[in-house]
Amino acid sequence: MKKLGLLTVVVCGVLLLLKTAEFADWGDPNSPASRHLSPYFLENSIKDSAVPNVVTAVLADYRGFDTMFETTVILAAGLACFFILRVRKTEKPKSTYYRHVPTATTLRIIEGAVLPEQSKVFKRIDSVWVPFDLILATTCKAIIPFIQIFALYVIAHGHHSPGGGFQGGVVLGASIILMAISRNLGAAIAHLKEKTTVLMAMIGVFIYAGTGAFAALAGKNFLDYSTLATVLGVDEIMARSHGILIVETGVAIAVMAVMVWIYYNLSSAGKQDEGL
Amino acid sequence: MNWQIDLITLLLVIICGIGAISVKDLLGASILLGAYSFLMCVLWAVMGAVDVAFTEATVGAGVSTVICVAAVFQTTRRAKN
Amino acid sequence: MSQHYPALIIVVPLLAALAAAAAGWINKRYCFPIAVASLAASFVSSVFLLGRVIRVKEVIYEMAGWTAPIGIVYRVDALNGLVIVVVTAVALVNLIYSKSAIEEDFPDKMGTYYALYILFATGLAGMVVTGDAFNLYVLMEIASLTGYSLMGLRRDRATVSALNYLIVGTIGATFYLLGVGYIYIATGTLNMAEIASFMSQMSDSGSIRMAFVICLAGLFIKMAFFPLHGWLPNAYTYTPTASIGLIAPLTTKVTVYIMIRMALSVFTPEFSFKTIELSGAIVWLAIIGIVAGSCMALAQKNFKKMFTYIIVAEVGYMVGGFWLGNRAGISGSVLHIANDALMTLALFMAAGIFARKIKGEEISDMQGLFRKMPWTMAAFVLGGLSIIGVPPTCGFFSKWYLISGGIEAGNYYFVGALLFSSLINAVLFFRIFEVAYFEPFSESHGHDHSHGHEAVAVEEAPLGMLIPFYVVAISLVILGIFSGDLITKIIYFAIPAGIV
Amino acid sequence: MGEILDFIIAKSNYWSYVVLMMIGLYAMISRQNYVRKIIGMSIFQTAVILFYVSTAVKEKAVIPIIAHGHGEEANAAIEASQYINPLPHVLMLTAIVVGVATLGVALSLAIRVYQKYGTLEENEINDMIREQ
Repeated sequence: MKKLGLLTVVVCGVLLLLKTAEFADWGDPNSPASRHLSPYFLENSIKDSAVPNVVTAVLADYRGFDTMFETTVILAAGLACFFILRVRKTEKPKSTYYRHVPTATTLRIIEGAVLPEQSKVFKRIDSVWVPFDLILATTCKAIIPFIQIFALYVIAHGHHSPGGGFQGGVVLGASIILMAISRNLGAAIAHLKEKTTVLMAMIGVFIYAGTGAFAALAGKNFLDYSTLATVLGVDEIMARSHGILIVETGVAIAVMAVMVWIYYNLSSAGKQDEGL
Repeated sequence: MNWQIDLITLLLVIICGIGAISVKDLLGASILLGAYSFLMCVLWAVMGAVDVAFTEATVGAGVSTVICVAAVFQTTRRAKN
Repeated sequence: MSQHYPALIIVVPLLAALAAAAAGWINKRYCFPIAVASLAASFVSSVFLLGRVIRVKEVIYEMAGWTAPIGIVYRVDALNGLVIVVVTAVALVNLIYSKSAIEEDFPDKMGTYYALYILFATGLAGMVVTGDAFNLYVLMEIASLTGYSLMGLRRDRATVSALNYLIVGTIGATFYLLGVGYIYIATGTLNMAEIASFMSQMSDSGSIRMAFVICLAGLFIKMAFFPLHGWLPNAYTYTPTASIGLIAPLTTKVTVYIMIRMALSVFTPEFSFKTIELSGAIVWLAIIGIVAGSCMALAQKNFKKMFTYIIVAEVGYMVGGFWLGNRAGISGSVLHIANDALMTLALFMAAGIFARKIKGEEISDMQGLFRKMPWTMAAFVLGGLSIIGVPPTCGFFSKWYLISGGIEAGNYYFVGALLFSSLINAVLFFRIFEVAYFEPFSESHGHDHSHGHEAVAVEEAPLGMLIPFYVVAISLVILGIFSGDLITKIIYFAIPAGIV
Repeated sequence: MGEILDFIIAKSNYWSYVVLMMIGLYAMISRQNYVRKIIGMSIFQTAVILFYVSTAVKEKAVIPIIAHGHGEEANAAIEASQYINPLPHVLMLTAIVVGVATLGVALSLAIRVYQKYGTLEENEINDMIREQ
């Protein structure tokens, strides 16, 4: 197998390497790729939708249909991870662990014993013992709100600067994942339940597809944001701009929810009791 | 555009790529994959693809690495040969 | 509404997938009606779309209102008009058929299952109607990702074979993406029709040739063309009953359709058949694939595995017939996409019913099935005859066109391989019929033979499974009877005029 | 010397994409451990993204965000050659997403495989299947 692999790789590699000579030089402004289609986008994105970040304009408007399916791919991945991994009925663990916070001692409570109530003093911790790190926990707690605000900025400012719904959504999801890593999975799930993430994922994709369907119902082609003009009371160009913002919001919600959902399932192998 | 930076980063990316598939410790491999993604993101930022670099920084170096590490924790850390 | 048919085929199921997944968390009873209604809507719109295509030859739908090279357009002509009807029909019929199997296999994940099922169908339907090379990649990934998960949840081996399939499938899809990149670097566009218009001046460009080879390699991996078929038998044998009726008939056929689409309307027939001198080699690979697939099918004891090797051979039929490069061969190949989707569906529906009743998947377990479920077996015989290629069934007609294409091209080895494979199929199916007809049924194998035949009570498959199965089996005959019309009214226009 | 350097600079990106792709492909074919295969798959996909991004670069051009998008200068003519080609960037955003989605599904399948067989080595799993 190893030799076969090496042979395949060498043959493919040599073939591909030889053909690189045919390409236009790297950075050549006159290559067909730069001459044919992209000038239209660069010259017209402001005229068509008043979005200076051409990548956002192409992503959400000219090729918005691709992006809708990109969001669907993410949703499909979330559904797939859930479908493959999630187990509902889990046997109760033999023993559970609690930490007495003021003294930082760990208690192991065997089956049948009386469990202390969840309180500020006693906190349940994972059986795969993670050393309690005050600095880490406090820093993450302090930093998470700023990460989330930055994520919202990235989503909202995608028209003018790098970023947009997808990146913002991932950052937003990462903030929840950070919470799960720095404390434990239970803490994150207490903030954002699995059912909520699922519904948010559906709603996010629905915002995108629903905007498109609205355009189709209003008589224009699917995803044509200029139909929003009458609803929003602006001209067609600004309607496109706002339409992009709406769908980017949908993308952000869906991506954030699905990233968290995938993490919940992967880090606990579908049991969603404790992980990482 | 600095071609020196470009070449050095390309070299580092290739080294990280080879490292990620050859170390036996899978946790190390996951982290090297994260490093690989991050260097890739630097490379793209240098090439002017800021949006792609941003996405790769959040997805490739961030979430992918985390879920890779999570999966390694759920399975095994050692790879035989 | 009529101008929105191409969008409706995709968008209604997409929205329904969201609704079904959400319903799984709220009230599970709504999942099935939502799924069926959306796929039915999709099927109806595709039928209307085909009607319109027959009248106006080509329907173009511009997504977001942007015209061809700037935005993404859906372009439906006779070729994909036909394939889309097949895709949506198979998805709909199989969903109705597998309602009880889904309820049994995945009681607590029903909503997710329906959502994945619909998304898979959406991905395949989108791959068929899209007119944009990159959009096709995205939809291919939707279909693949959902496909892996639909496969991966049954018995022990299912996950391993799904993981292997995922790795191989990703290689295939990424090669396709790379091929699109090579096209883009040479032409600067992603719209299929526009690439084709550049092709006449580009045919000696190295990038385009390389793009052609890479795309084709990626698609061959995805469609399990010999010698890249290794992943298919294991992946399909261990797939859950409900999923296999969707995945097995459609994945390979849609990929074959994409190959035809790429060769005919992206790279242009001139380039694919003449400039690139690969068609001879591909036909030879197809010949070897047909013979090898048939022989390996003969060696199997497990009937599901046997069917999967038949799929490998059938892929050889379609690819080989297409690369003969003449009108008869290509017509046969396109007709065979439709026929084979239904035939494979019939086989795997039967396999699902058998697997439920006899709790085993060996051919020897099928003793006495004719007595136990005569109606099911009657339909199964119809499916088997169609695979073999016995006249009024549709399998005969596509084989007829393929063979006449082979004779026209003077490639008698291909003709020989087809006849050989038909012979093997006859042996395969009559072996099953023999076991099922002449050997007595026994609950516990090995003893109780002396009780005789009368003791066996008729125990048919539930009606919810039997009716869809009959719909498919009868449509095999109907498709056979009308295949002349299909060729002259639809497929004739699907093939560029330059090909004789 | 200068010519050779120019040539290397002009093509080095394309070469390294091929090298990276082959590293990934080699890992997917030859490595026995599934997690390593999956890591190889990730590298393989990223290599293609590097290829696309490299096609977008233009010399002496800036990132594709139109300067002075609003205000008085908004109506000034835009010279397309001043900006990097945005289309491959858009495509690659989608490809990155597809990459992470595939990674997630692959890893969850790998976890399932590990739960059933207690190992992730392909040859050991094949041996176990054969013994059954």
